Amino acid sequence: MNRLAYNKLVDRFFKLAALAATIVGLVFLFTLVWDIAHDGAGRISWSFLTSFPSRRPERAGILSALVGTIWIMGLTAVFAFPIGVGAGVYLEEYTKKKNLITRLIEINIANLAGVPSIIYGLLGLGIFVRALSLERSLLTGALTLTLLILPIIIISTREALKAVPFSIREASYALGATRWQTTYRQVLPVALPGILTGTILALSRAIGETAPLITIGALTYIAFLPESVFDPFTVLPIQIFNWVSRPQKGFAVNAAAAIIVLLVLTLILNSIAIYLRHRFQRRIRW
Amino acid sequence: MKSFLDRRSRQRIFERGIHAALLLCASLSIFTTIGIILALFFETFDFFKEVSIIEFLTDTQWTPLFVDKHFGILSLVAGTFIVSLIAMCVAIPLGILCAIYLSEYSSPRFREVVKPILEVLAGIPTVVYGYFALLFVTPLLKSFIPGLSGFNALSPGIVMGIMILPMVSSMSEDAMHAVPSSLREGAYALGATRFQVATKVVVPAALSGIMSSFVLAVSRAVGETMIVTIAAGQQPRFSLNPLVPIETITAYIVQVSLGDTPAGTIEHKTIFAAGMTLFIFTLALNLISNWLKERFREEYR
Amino acid sequence: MVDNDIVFQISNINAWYGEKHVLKDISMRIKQRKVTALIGPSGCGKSTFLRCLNRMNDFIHNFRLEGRILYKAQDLYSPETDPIEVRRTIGMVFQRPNPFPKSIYNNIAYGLQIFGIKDRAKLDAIVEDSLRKAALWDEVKDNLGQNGLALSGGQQQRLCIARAIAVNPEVILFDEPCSALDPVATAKIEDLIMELKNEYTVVIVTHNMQQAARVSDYTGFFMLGDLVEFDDTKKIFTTPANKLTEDYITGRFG
Amino acid sequence: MVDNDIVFQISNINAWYGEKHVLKDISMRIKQRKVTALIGPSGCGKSTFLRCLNRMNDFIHNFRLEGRILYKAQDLYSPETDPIEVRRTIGMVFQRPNPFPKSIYNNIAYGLQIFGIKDRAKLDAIVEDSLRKAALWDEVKDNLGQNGLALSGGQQQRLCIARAIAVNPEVILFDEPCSALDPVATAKIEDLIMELKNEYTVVIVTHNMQQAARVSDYTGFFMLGDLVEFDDTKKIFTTPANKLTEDYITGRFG
Amino acid sequence: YAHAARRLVKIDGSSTVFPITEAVAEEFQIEKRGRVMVTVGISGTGGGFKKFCRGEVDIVDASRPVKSVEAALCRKNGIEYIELPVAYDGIAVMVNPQNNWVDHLTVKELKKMWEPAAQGRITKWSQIRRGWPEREIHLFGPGVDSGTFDYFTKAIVGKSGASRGDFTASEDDNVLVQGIATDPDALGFFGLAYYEHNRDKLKLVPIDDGNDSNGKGPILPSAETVNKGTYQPLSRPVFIYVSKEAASRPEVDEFVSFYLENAGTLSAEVGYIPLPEDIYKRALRKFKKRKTGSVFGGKGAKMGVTIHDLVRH
Ligand SMILES: Nc1ncnc2c1ncn2[C@@H]1O[C@H](COP(=O)(O)OP(=O)(O)OP(=O)(O)O)[C@@H](O)[C@H]1O
Ligand SMILES: Nc1ncnc2c1ncn2[C@@H]1O[C@H](COP(=O)(O)OP(=O)(O)OP(=O)(O)O)[C@@H](O)[C@H]1O
Ligand SMILES: [Mg+2]
Ligand SMILES: [Mg+2]
Repeated sequence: MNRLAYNKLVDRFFKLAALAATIVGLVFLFTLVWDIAHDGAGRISWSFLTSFPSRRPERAGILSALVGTIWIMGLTAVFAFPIGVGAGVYLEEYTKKKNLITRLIEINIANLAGVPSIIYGLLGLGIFVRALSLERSLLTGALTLTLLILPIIIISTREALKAVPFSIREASYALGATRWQTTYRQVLPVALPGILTGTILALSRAIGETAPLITIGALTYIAFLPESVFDPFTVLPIQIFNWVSRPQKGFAVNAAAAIIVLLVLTLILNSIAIYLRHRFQRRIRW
Repeated sequence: MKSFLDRRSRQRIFERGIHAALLLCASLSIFTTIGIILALFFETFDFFKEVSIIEFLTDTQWTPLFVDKHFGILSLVAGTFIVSLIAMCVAIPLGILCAIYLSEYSSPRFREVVKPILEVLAGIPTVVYGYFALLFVTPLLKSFIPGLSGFNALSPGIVMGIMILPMVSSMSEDAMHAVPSSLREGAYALGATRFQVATKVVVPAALSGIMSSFVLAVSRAVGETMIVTIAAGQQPRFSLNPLVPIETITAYIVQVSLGDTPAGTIEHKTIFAAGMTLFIFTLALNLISNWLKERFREEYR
Repeated sequence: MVDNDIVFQISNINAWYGEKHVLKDISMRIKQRKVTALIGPSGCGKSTFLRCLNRMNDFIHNFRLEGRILYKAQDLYSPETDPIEVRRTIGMVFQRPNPFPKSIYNNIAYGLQIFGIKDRAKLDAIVEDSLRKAALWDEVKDNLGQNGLALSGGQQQRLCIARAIAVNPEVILFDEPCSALDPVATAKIEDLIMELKNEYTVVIVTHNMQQAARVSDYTGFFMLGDLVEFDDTKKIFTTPANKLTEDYITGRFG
Repeated sequence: MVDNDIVFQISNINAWYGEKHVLKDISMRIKQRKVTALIGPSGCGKSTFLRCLNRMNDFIHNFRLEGRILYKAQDLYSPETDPIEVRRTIGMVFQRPNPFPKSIYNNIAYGLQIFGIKDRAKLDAIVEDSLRKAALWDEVKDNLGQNGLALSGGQQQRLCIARAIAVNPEVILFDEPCSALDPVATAKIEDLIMELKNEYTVVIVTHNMQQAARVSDYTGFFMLGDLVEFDDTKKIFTTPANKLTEDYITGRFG
Repeated sequence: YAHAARRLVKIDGSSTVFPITEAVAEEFQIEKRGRVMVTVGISGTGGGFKKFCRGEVDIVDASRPVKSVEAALCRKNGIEYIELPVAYDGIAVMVNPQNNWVDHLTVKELKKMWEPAAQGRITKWSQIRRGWPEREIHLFGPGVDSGTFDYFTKAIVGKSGASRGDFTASEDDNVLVQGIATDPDALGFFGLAYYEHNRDKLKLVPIDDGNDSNGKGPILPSAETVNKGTYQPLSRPVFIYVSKEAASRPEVDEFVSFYLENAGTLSAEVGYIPLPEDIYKRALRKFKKRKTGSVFGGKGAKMGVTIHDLVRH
C-alpha cells in the first residue's frame, strides 16, 4: 500500500472515530432525556406547574420551586452580569500593562473558575448567612451563585473583548474619544453577543446547581411565593433532590416531571445563547 | 488656535470614577478567594489542634463518624482521584475527538446544531446524572462486569465524564476554531489529509485553549458532588479499585452537611478540613496548568 | 522664532519598544497645509513616528519616547497636555479601513456625539459635508443607514476619511491608507488627499514611492529608525542627496 | 490533441459561492515552465480561480464549480481524482505568509513527514536544498531551530515557498505573495519566482501590474468574474486587444 | 427583618422527621388560608440544632434527643427549648426477596455482623448462622451521619457510632432500596416508611431481641408491635424541639398545638407510627406549660426511656 492510500485510510478511520465520539455524546443525551420524559412527561400539567409541594405526590406541584428558580436566576444575572463584565473590561481594556496585581487577579480568576461549587456553598454559608446575617434568603442564594459563575462570565467577557479588532479602538481614540467612551460605545456593543452567550451559559450552569444551595441550607418545604429578596426560597434542583429521596413512587414521577421543566428552562436559555452566537458570527466580517 | 490644556475636568473625574468601579469589580475575585480561605480557615485550624497533620496526611482510614476515629484524608483523596481519573479518561478522548470532528470535519450546519445540543448536556442538573448512573449505567455495566458492586467508582466516573464532555469539546472547539485558516490552508496545500492537519497543525496551535478546557474539566470532576453522592456509595477506601464503593471529598462534605453531627464537634470540623484539602487540590491543579500552558504554547498570533 | 507655517516642530526624538530602539534622534519640521510623505522600507519606524504625532502610541504599554514634539508651540508630551484633545485636533486614517460596525451615518456622527453634539440638524449637516469632502456622498447618500462594513474597501477608506474630517481636525495623519486597496480605489483616495491639503495639514506614510511622488510636497526617507533624508519631494525623487535614498528609490523602479 | 506543453486545460468553468456567481465561463490554457500572471481589480475572482486549480476550494462549503479542468489530461474534479494527491502535485503560496508556529526546520520537514519520510539525513538534505532554492538558506542556516514566526515578513514568505518546494510539486500557485511585503522583500520574491520557472510551472495572482509585467510570460486580466483578456504579457501591457484591459492598465500608471 | 410583616414559622432539621412536619405544615397552612407561612428545611438533626441554638429557626426536627454540645450551645445563646415527641420511627431490617434462607434475625446475630470487630472478618452468610449459604454478605445502611444509623448502632452494638466501616452507606434511602433490591446477598436497614412503599422489591426480616417480656420470638415491625413496645429494640421516637421564646409568638404556638393535635393521623399517613393518643394530649399540656429541657440529659440516643418518660412534666 502506498503512503497516500495509507494516509487516506488513517484519515477515514479517524473521521469515523471522531464522528462516533460525537454520536456517543448525543446518544447519551437522548437516552437520558428519553428516560426522563418516559417517566415524567405524563405528569406535567397546568396544575403541576401551579401547585405548591405537598405530601401527596399527586397533589404536589412545583410552583414555589419554579418561581424560586426564576427569582434566583434573575437576581444572579442582575448581580453577576455587571460585575463580571466590569471585571472583564477592567482586565482587558484598562490594564494593557501587566503588573503584579493584574497578574494576580488573572491567575486568581482562572483558579476560582475551577473551585468546586460546594466550596462556594461553604463560603456563602460563612459570609452571607452568618457574617452578613442574610439568612437563607433569595439574596443569599443569588449572591452565592453570583460568586460561583463570576469567573465564567469574566473569562467569556475577556474572550469576547479580545475578539474585537484593535483597529476599532484605534479608530475611536483617533477621534478624541476617552477610554470609557471607546469601551462603552464601540467595543462593548460589538462584544455584547459574545458576552451574553457566556453569561447565559454560565446561568444555565447555575440553574442546575444543587450542592452549594444545599450547603447554605436552602433545602426547604415552601408553600408560598417570595415577596422580597429577603424571603426564604426553594429551587427546582432542590425540589427534585427532595422528591427523589422520598419513599413514594409518585414522587419519583414528580421528580422526573420537574426535571423536564428544568431542562426546558435550560433549553430556553441555551437557545437564546445559540441565537446570539449565530447572529454574532454572521455579522462580523472585518 | 486650539489649546490642548485640560478643558475636560468633569469628564476626567468621570473617567476616574469608572476606572475605580471597574477595578473594584475585578478585585472582587480577590475578596472571594480571601473569603473562601477565611470561611475554611478557622474551623480547619481548630481541627488541626486536635488532629495532627501527619495523621491527616498519612493515615489510610477515614472514619471520623465512627467510634474508632481515624482522620486519614488519603481515603477520600483516593476516591476523588479514581472517579476523576475515570471521568477524564472518558471526557478527554471523546471531547477532543468530538471537537476535532466539529471543527475540522463536519459541515458548519452540523456544528451549529450539534454543539449547542452537547452544551445542554452540561446544563442538566447533576442530581439527574446521579440517578442515571445509579439506575441505568450501573445495571448496564453489571451485565458485563460481574464483580461490580451496586455502588462503585466506575459508573459515576463514566457518567461524569459524559457530563463534562461538552465542556472539553466546546472549549476545545472554540480554540481550534480560532486557529487561523491560513495555517490549515498551508498544510492542505502540501497534500496533508484532514487528519494530519488536525493533529499536527490545528491541535498544537490550539493547545493552550485545549489545555484550559482540560483543567476546567478536571476541576469540575474533582469538585462534582451530587453524582458521586448518589452513585458511588459512601465508603471511604484507600484503594484505586474502580469496582467497589468509594467516597469522595465532596460527597463527604454533603453527607455531613445533611447529617446529624452537632456543630462544634471534631466530626463537624472535618468538613472544613476536607474542604480546605479540596481547595488546595484545585489550586495546585490550576497553578500547574498555568505553568503547562506557558510552556507548551505554539503561538500563532 | 516660531514660524507660523510650521505645525510640528520635532526635535531629537528617540523611541523604544521595550529595549528596541526604533526611532533614532529624529528632527523634522512639518509645514501647514502641505502634504508630507514618509517613505522607507518596512519596519523602519514610519508608523511609529506618525503615531508619535497624535499620541496614539500611548496605548502601547512598552513604548517610550524621548525628545520634544511641539505642535504650534505647545509641547505635545507635557503633563498639562490632554492627549484626548491632541487626538481630536490631529486626526488619523489607518492602513486597513476600520469603520465601526454601525451605519454610515453613525460612523461619522460618533466623533461629534462623544463631544456632546446632539442636535440632529447640525449632525445631519456635518455628516453630509464630511461625506462630500471625502467624495463619498454621491455613492451613499441614499443609504446612510447601511452598515459601514458593507461598503467596498475603497468606500470604507473614504468613510474613514470622512469620519476623521467630521470632527474638524487641523491635521490628518494617514498610515498607508491605500495598501489594502485596489488601484481604482487608490486613485480616488490619492485625489482626495491632494484636495485635502487646501484645508488641512496632511502627513502620509506609504511604502509606495510612486504614491509619495504623486501626492506629496515634502518627503522624508526613513531607514532603520533614522531619518535619512527630508526635503522637497521633487528633489528627493530627482536628485537625492543621500546615496541610500537614491538606491532605495531606483531599486524600486529598476 | 493534447499539447505536451499545456499543463492546465481549463474549459468553460463557472463557479458560485452560494448564489453568487463569481467565475463566468472561463477557459484558459496554462503552459509548462512558464509564469502565468492573473491580474484584475479586487473581488474579480482571481483567488477563486487560482484555488480551483488545486482544489483548495473543496473546503468552502457553499462553493460550487461547473466545467472541466484538465491537469495533464487528467480531470481534476473527476471522482477518481484524489484531491490530496492534486494538492501535493500543485503547491500553493498564500497572500499572507503563513508559516506553522514551529521551527524553521519543522516547517519544511512537515510536508515530507506527512508522507512518511522519517530518515533524518534525507530530511536534512531536502530542507537545505529547499531553503537554498528559496534563497533563504544563508539567512537562517545557523538558526534552523528558531520559530518560523520569528522571521521577518519577507523571510516568512520565502520560508513558505521553501515549504512548498520541499514536497517536489510540479506547479506552484502564488496568491498575491507580495502584498504583505515591503519593496525590498518583494524584489527578492520576484527574483525567486523568475528562477523557479526553470523547474516549475508558476501561476501568480497579483494586483500589482508592474509585478505582473516584470515576472510573467503570460497574463490574464479578470474583471467581475470574466476573463477579459489572456495573452502574452508583453502584448497585454503594450497593445491590449480589449478596451477594458487598456483602461485598467493605464489607469494604474496614469 | 423585611418579612416581619409576614407571619413565618421556621423549621429545620432531620430528613427523617421532615415528611411528618411537612404534612403538618401543609394542613396548617390550608387551615390558616395563607395567613401564616411555614418553611421546613432539611439540614440534618445536627445542622438543625446548630441553627436552632443560634436562634435562626423556631423549631428543630430531631430524629434523636439533643446532645450535650448542642444543649451547651443553646444555653450559651440563651435559647430554651421544649422537647416534644411526635411519632415513632420503626427501623426495618431488609433483605432481597430472592433471599430464601433468612427467616428472622436475633439482636445477637445483628450485632455479630455489624460490630466494629466484624470488619473484614464476617464476610459470609455462613458465619452468621450455621446452615446459611457460603455466600458473601453485602451490608447496606443509612449515612453514618444519620440519626437512624446512630440509633441502630446504639441499640444493636451498644454504643452509638460503633460499627464496621465496610458497608455501603447512603444518605438517600431510595438508593439503599435500590441496592438491596438488586443484590441477592444484600442486607440493610432503614426507616419503615421505605419498606411500606417498596414491598414488592424487599423482604422484611422479623427481629428477636431475646427478651420474652416484650413479645416472644421474632417480631415484625408494624404500628401495633411498635406501639405495644414489642418490636424492640429497633423503634425510636422522633421529636420536635420548640424554642420557648418563639413559642410566645402566636403563630408558633398555634402551629405546635396544631402539630400535636394532628400528628397522629398525619404521621401514619406518611408511613410513620403514631404515638398513643394520650401521649399527644400530655405532650400538648407539656407544651402549654412551657416545660423546658430534655429528659435525656443531653446524652443523645438512649435505650429504655419509656414513652411516658418523654412527656413527664
Ligand atoms: N508594539 C510593538 N512592540 C514591539 N515592537 C514593535 C511594536 N510595533 C512596532 N514594533 C517594531 O518597531 C519597528 C518599527 O515599526 P513600525 O511599525 O514603525 O514600522 P513601519 O515603518 O511602519 O513598517 P511597515 O511599513 O511594515 O508598516 C519594527 O521593527 C517593528 O517590528
Ligand atoms: N468564502 C466565500 N463566500 C462567499 N463569497 C466569497 C467567498 N470568498 C470570496 N467571495 C466573493 O467572491 C468574489 C471573488 O472573490 P476572490 O477572492 O476570488 O477575489 P480576488 O480577485 O482574489 O480579490 P482580491 O484581490 O481582493 O483578493 C468576491 O466578490 C468575494 O467577495
Ligand atoms: Mg507601518
Ligand atoms: Mg484574492
